Amino acid sequence: MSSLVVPGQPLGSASAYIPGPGVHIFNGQIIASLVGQVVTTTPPSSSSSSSTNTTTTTTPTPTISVQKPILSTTATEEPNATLLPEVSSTVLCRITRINTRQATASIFSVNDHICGDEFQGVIRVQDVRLTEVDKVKIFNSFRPGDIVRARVISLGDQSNYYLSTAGNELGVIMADSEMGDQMYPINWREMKSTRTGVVEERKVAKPF
Amino acid sequence: MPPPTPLSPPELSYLYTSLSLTPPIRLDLRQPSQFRPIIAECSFLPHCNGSSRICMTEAGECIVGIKAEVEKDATTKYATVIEREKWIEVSVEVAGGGVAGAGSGSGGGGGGVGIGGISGAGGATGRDEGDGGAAVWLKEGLLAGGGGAGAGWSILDRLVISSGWHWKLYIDVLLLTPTSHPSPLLLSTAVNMALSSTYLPKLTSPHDIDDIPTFSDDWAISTPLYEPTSFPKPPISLPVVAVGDNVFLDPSVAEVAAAEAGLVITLSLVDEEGSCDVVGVRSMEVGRAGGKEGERKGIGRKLLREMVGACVKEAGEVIKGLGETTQKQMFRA
Amino acid sequence: MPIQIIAPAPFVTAADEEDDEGGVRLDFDNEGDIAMDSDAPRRAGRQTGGIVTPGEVVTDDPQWMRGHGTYLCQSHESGSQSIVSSLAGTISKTNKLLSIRALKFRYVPEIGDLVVGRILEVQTKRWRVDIAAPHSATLLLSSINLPGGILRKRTSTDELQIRTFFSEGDLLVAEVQTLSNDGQASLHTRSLKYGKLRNGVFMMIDAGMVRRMKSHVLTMNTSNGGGEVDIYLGVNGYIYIAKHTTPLTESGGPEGKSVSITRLEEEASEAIYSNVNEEISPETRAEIARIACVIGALAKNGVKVDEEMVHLGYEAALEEFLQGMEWGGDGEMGRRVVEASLVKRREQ
Amino acid sequence: MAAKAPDRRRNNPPSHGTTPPVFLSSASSGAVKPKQSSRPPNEIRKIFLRTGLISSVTGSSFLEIAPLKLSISVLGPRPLPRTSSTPFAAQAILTTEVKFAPFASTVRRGYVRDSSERDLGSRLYQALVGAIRRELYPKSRIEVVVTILDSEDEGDDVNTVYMEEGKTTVETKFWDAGRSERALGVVLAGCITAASAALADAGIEMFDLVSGGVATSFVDEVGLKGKGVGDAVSNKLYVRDPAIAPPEGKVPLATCVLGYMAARDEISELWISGKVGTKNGTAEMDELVDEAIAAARSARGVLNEAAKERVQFIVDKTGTTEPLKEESTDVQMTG
Repeated sequence: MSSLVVPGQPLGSASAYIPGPGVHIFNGQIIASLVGQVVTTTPPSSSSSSSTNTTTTTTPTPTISVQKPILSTTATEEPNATLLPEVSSTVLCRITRINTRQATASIFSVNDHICGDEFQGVIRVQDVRLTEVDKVKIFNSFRPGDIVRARVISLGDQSNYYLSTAGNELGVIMADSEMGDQMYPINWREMKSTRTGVVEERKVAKPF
Repeated sequence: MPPPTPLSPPELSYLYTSLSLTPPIRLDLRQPSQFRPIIAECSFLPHCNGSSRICMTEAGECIVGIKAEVEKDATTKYATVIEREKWIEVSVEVAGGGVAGAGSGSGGGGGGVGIGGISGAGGATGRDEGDGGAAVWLKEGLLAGGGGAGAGWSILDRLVISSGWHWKLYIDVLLLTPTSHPSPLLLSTAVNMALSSTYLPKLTSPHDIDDIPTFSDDWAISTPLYEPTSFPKPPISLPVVAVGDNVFLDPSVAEVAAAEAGLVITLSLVDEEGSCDVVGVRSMEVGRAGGKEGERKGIGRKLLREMVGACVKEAGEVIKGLGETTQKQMFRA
Repeated sequence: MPIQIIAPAPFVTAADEEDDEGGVRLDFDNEGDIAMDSDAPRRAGRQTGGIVTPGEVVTDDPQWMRGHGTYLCQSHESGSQSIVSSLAGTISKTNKLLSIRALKFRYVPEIGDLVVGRILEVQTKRWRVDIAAPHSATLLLSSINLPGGILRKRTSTDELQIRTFFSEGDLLVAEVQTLSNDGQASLHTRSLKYGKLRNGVFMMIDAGMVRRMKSHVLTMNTSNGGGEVDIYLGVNGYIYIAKHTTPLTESGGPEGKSVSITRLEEEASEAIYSNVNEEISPETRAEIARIACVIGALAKNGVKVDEEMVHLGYEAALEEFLQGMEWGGDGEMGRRVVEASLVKRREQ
Repeated sequence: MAAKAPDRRRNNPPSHGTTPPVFLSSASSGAVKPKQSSRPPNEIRKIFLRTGLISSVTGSSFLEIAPLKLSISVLGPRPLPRTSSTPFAAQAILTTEVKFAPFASTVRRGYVRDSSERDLGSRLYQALVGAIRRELYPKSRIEVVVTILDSEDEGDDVNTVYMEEGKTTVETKFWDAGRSERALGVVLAGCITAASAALADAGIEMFDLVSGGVATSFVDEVGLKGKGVGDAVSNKLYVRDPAIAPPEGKVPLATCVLGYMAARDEISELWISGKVGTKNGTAEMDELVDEAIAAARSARGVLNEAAKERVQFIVDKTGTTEPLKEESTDVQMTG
């Protein structure tokens, strides 16, 4: 029971730990800023087994953080529930609009977590592909309704996050053809319909 | 009252460092407890029972008119608190179309004379605290702050005419400089002066008659709402902010943006020597309070004492000064 | 008394007359006394400082051309055309062009003006900047110096990082580069003289109170150990007063070694967009505040601000040794400083 | 994820519906008004506080202090509304909204927020805004929505004032000036405490929890009638978490409400209304503030436990790996 801390509760001296997520420093003390469990991790360079022991003088400074446990069936690696897209987070989004300069998308999942509200992002034409950027046509890369895996490259302006699909593992992961049936990827730039066999162009993500 | 556009980080840090020095350097070279000069005028509206006009360098200008109307008590023998509190009505409004394009977007464009946007109580969402709800705050100060020499004294008692009748006091504050965040000092000095200059006609009918009361139309024998010589005086609210360990009275907009804690303290004068009672304290939203790590999040006890102490020290002089100005102007006319 | 309560004063006082140059006389060139003798009301106007009001006939002499702030009107009796003022202000003439300069006006940008502005909004490739003009100005990403060398090519990364150069509320000094048809200004900071402002304080006065000069960046030696202080007198009435910093110019010069030049540029550029102030001593801060008060007092008392007046005003202020509120609004002391500095100027 | 565009104007209910929380009715309460308990003045009323009751929002809490019942939802961090007028926000924007249910007070309230509700909202904002680590949530907003379901307030018989007529001056027995401040103060303090719990439940990082405290100073009624009341400092009675009805033979002088961060010993929101003498400098105010802080500290104990309760439940249920116990975690922050 006592392993639970509340915001404002001191966890130790700031010199003894590196502050991780869920904590902050005040008056030279590490203070919890979440309700949750205290986790200390020692950098693996040292010999000690996992993180059982707290600071002894010899081990490198451990990182201390507070994690809020969440009710979920699959325990994932990111325990803090409130999430916002950050630069370099991987997101899943649905394309909502396209024009020649950019595709607008609605982000519904950040780092494998579903967000409560959808955030709006844009994929600009120069961020679609890593190479031959000049030849990219948004129309041949995305269509409204496509589900896309992308990376956040900038917090952007007041309304949009800037996304990029430059990278092999980034791009369309699910798409319907013009006829409305599902398609599967056949190479990095084409997808084929399951029913009609029609091939359409997309910026396809490399399947895992 | 944060400015419409935020100040740049270097500006804020410059201000913050200057103000937290010992001794602090204010940008206008004022002493920490010095007020900026104000231009004040009272009793200049012939149709009002009391009126005032205050002009400040930064906060702009505002006019207060007080009108008293005879009203029948809502309940004959019993006056509940709610009923009595309705005897005073305060409203704060912005005169529309004053200065074109003045930031806040409340002043209606063009050159109209009408009322553009309602600020204060009207516009208070969660974000604009501080002086949002200006009308609520002014009224609260009045109701709580009549209490000079007897805590039981209330301005409401002065409004009773006879059994079943009372004055209903309309205090209308008109901001001539469009802003969504009127300075608390501007509003409170204006209301203070207007109240000090308010006179009510003398009752000529007996007190204990339920009939419509009658009044003398001779203004020479009218009765003041606040006796000029005795000691409930209208309250006044002083804004005070803290930067580091320094406390500043009458902060400028930029100083508020750089401040870590702010209070608006309402005081009323209790005796001739100028000692005051605190009748209300409210937090004021300031620029640096919270959000970031390493900033102060609230007010410590010691700082609170210093802030209130600073106000208490100066308030007597300020209220007296305002009172004297009012008297001078009243009898000049 | 901690507070000064002033009864309202009637508007214009004779004291203003002393300030004989309140934007009036100097706008005339040397042959200043415009020959319009036939015009009686005009003459009366000129005696009180050459102020005309809307509707007032300026002249009916056909040799003059109609300029800004005037219109032509056919007189009923004589049938002759006369030039009538449409503004309240002073007459200015350039050759045969008659125009009226309003007494109080918003800043109208002109190409080449040095302005101090504040970022209002960050857009994809540009900023909107408040320069006290009727329209906000724009500053294109391509019109600023990018860190990492002056001649660096603009990349899409810069676009993503636009907020690291300037973000909302930031102050900058810039030059008006172009004007669009509707009078909207486009700024540039492509010189090391321009860019982000820090190490000081911002203040604003009426745009008309800053005299157009050859240079709007002054460096002043202050007393009391204040060191050197830079004053950016924006033509738009926005003023920034900061601790003097050695200008980040390419002082290495062409004869310097090429390696050091690039390094220097590298260093300079990183500092351009810093949001952190340098160490500023309390003495400097006090003097910066004093200069700000001087400029404020000058403007409030209707004296145009220029290099000379700032210097004289500062000297006068040092002599008067003012504290705090004496400066404010209609403070007597502020006026005294201004008068003292005007006297000084006459002596020179 | 549903394929349709999200509706941003309102908070959608979960598609499967919700089960409203059902609270056990305590045997004693009923239609009968609970009598003023004889609780000592330095003790606050019992607080019932629970978090995580509303599943469709990020965080929620429910608070009950004697007659006061309120529920709080925390939404966000969620994207800013997509209007062009919204400026870029480097820090999260906090909005607070306080609404009395129409049936929450003796006099029915409308559905539109009135000035006192807006005022409470802005006070709550002030109390919380400094405590939230807003810099961690750029370009987003956090909404705190308070619904007051039941409250103790104006209109009670106690507050009806009889006005004596006749004579030349009308004498009123109007000594209950601090009443509405007390009622609003208790509501505000409750809002602050419960909102902290809801924010903690939402997993929003905070520098410290904020707890609300109220205290009122009372003086003897007889003492007041005499002149020179300012000296009546001696028999001042401070009551923490005051009820509407003043103690026997006492009249209220001043009420202090504050939001207090116990771990930092800082006051985030302060509201004093009423007469506080300054004969001895700020001593009188200090006493009042100290009493309110003491009340806030007491509430903080409840707040801490309530904040942990839900997390503990999850920990127990999921059986997540017990993180190591820190040697320093035994520092308990109970008021």
